[in-house]
Amino acid sequence: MADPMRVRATENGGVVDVKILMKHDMETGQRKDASGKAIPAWFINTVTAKANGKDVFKGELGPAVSKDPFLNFKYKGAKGDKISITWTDNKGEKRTDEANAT
Amino acid sequence: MIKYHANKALIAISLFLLHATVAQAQQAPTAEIEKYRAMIADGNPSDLYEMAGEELWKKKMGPKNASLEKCDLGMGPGIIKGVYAVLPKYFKDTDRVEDLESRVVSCMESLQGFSAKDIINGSFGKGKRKDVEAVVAYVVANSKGMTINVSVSHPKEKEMYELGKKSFFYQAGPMDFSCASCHADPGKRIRLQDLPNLTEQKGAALGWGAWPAYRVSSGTFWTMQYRLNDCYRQQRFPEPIYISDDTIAVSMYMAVNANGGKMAAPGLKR
Amino acid sequence: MKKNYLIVFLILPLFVGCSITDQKFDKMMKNSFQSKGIASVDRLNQDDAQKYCSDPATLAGKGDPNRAEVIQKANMATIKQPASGKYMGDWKSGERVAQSGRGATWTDKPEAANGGGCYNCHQINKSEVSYGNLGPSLWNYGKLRGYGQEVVTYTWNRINNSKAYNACSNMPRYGHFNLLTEKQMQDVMALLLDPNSPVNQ
Amino acid sequence: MDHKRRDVLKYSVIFGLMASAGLITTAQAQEWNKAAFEGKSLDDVFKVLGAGKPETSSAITMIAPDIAENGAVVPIGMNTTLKAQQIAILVDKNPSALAAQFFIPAGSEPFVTTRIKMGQTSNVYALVKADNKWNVAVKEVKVTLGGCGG
Repeated sequence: MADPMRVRATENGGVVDVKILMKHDMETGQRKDASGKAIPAWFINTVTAKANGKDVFKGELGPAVSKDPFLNFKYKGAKGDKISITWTDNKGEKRTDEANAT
Repeated sequence: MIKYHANKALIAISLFLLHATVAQAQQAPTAEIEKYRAMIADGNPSDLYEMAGEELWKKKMGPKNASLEKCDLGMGPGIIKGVYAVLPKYFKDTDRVEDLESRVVSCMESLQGFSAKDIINGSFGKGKRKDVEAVVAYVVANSKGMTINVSVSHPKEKEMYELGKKSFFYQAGPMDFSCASCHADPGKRIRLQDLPNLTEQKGAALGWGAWPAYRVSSGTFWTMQYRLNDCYRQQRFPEPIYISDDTIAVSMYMAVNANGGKMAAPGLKR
Repeated sequence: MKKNYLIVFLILPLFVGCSITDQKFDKMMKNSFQSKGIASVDRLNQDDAQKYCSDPATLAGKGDPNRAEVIQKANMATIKQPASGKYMGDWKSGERVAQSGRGATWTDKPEAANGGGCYNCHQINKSEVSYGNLGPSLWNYGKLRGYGQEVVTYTWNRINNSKAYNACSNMPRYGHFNLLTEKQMQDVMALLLDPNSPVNQ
Repeated sequence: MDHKRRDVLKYSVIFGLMASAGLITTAQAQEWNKAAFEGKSLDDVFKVLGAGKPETSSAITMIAPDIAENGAVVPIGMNTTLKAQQIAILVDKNPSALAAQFFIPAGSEPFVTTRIKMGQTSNVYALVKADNKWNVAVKEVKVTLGGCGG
């Protein structure tokens, strides 16, 4: 099962700043293992963010996004908003974590 | 400019002058590197290891189905807050000076029944060693911002410091390197990476205080043992055995030199 | 042999207070390292220069100058001039050798070519902004010193065995320990001393 | 110290199960512009996205370092006064130019930062769609070799 991500959300002047760290190897498909065999591509390709059930951000990532991806976005919201982040990778694995805006 | 004479002094002077102007021109790229580091400082993926480590600390595991919550890391059973700032330290039960990793392995053996030997023979980032690394991230994060205060009051601690100092200066291998080759002078760099002078307080506090860290180049969390292992690899030495006395002695030398400085780990490094 | 050691053990403590630590140190080193890949534990055995330069007092400038001179002479004697008499290779290949910091670690294969790692410590071609400062800048190396035979020989010797000039030089002995091949050293020579090399523009 | 941050965190796992139970639509999770990510050059990607020849805009501010200490992690972001609906980050000299793209619904700020891999020094582009018009900003990021290199 995929490892948890870290979601931080802080409200300031009516804008919620959301920072996400996801645990993922983001294999490009271009690296080779010790025996010279290509390591298949394996990366998060979509990230969706909801605040109180409403879409506030969507990202499509390619394998060029760094290992353990970081994302930062902002939306108009309030303290206490329930933020839910979901990622999916190219093998269909998923992970959702939540945080409340402070 | 200067015509060549077979005169060493002249060469030396020209080298010196050249060096001085170069040092000034160099400030631009290093300042840019500082900006780069500042940009990635918020959002250190070592947070992810910390989270995993906290779970592992509390989880019942191993042949004895116990958690690590009763582990004495140096300030009494279960005390985590601030403990990384006082390690390495002498432990009566093992009659040995231990660093954090060695101590976590000791607890995994005594409390949970795991084999220390298996962990020592393992590899970084794999198997049980991976759990040790996560626990280390969790423990270290709970000493962030605290003052480094490592004791040499026990004779074995004092001895470990002296052995570590000797090892720090021990030059060998096909490139004639010792730790001191790169870490005994102020203001030095390899490529664009600053090399802290670990023989004096300020540099030691910077160096010792920044590790463990998430290593950007490999995308992994590196404990101090991992850091030292790779130092020795680049030194062209044979491999230091995991949590061996030499690795703990060198850690002791750096940590004691760093006393009074702030623990800034887990860091974020190239 | 055994007798000699015994005498050393008996006499040494009278002069050197830390001999007990020395024994403990040797034991610690022996028990703390293992051979891996091409890096075997015999790499921990020191030659004269390494022993001399492991003393913090030496590094602080308080080493015995006579011993330093003996070490320098012995290292000078190991240097081989190129068999063909050719000192200069191709500066473009030299730049690649200077850029690469690979080789001689336990993760390196024995047959893989080593790099010189020159940029780790030296500024060389100005277009490379990522360079270290453990060694002096080599920008305009030939332009500043000229291209005469004396400069050529001195540079060749320094690359081969830097300890011939300074017993505790931090620069690896590339020729002495076969870290670079003769051809690689000729190429690095050209990077520094070919008037057409970008280093001398 | 870090406990405040940790308190914010609540885990809710098991999304695969929710997806299979129809609680989220798989289509929603799997929208990913394959053709755009497979485009090699900038023009390839512009074409797939329908950006044509985007206009250089000073209204887009790129957030990126001049020099990256390591190509494995290069922080890249952008901010704009345009009403951005879609933002794409492209790297000229990567094997596939498109690194990531983002969709900004109404009510969200036209801002994003992430971290990308760069194989070598290259121009990095922030492509922004606003009012159905494409704009672009560019910045060179130098990627340096570091450490002992072994």
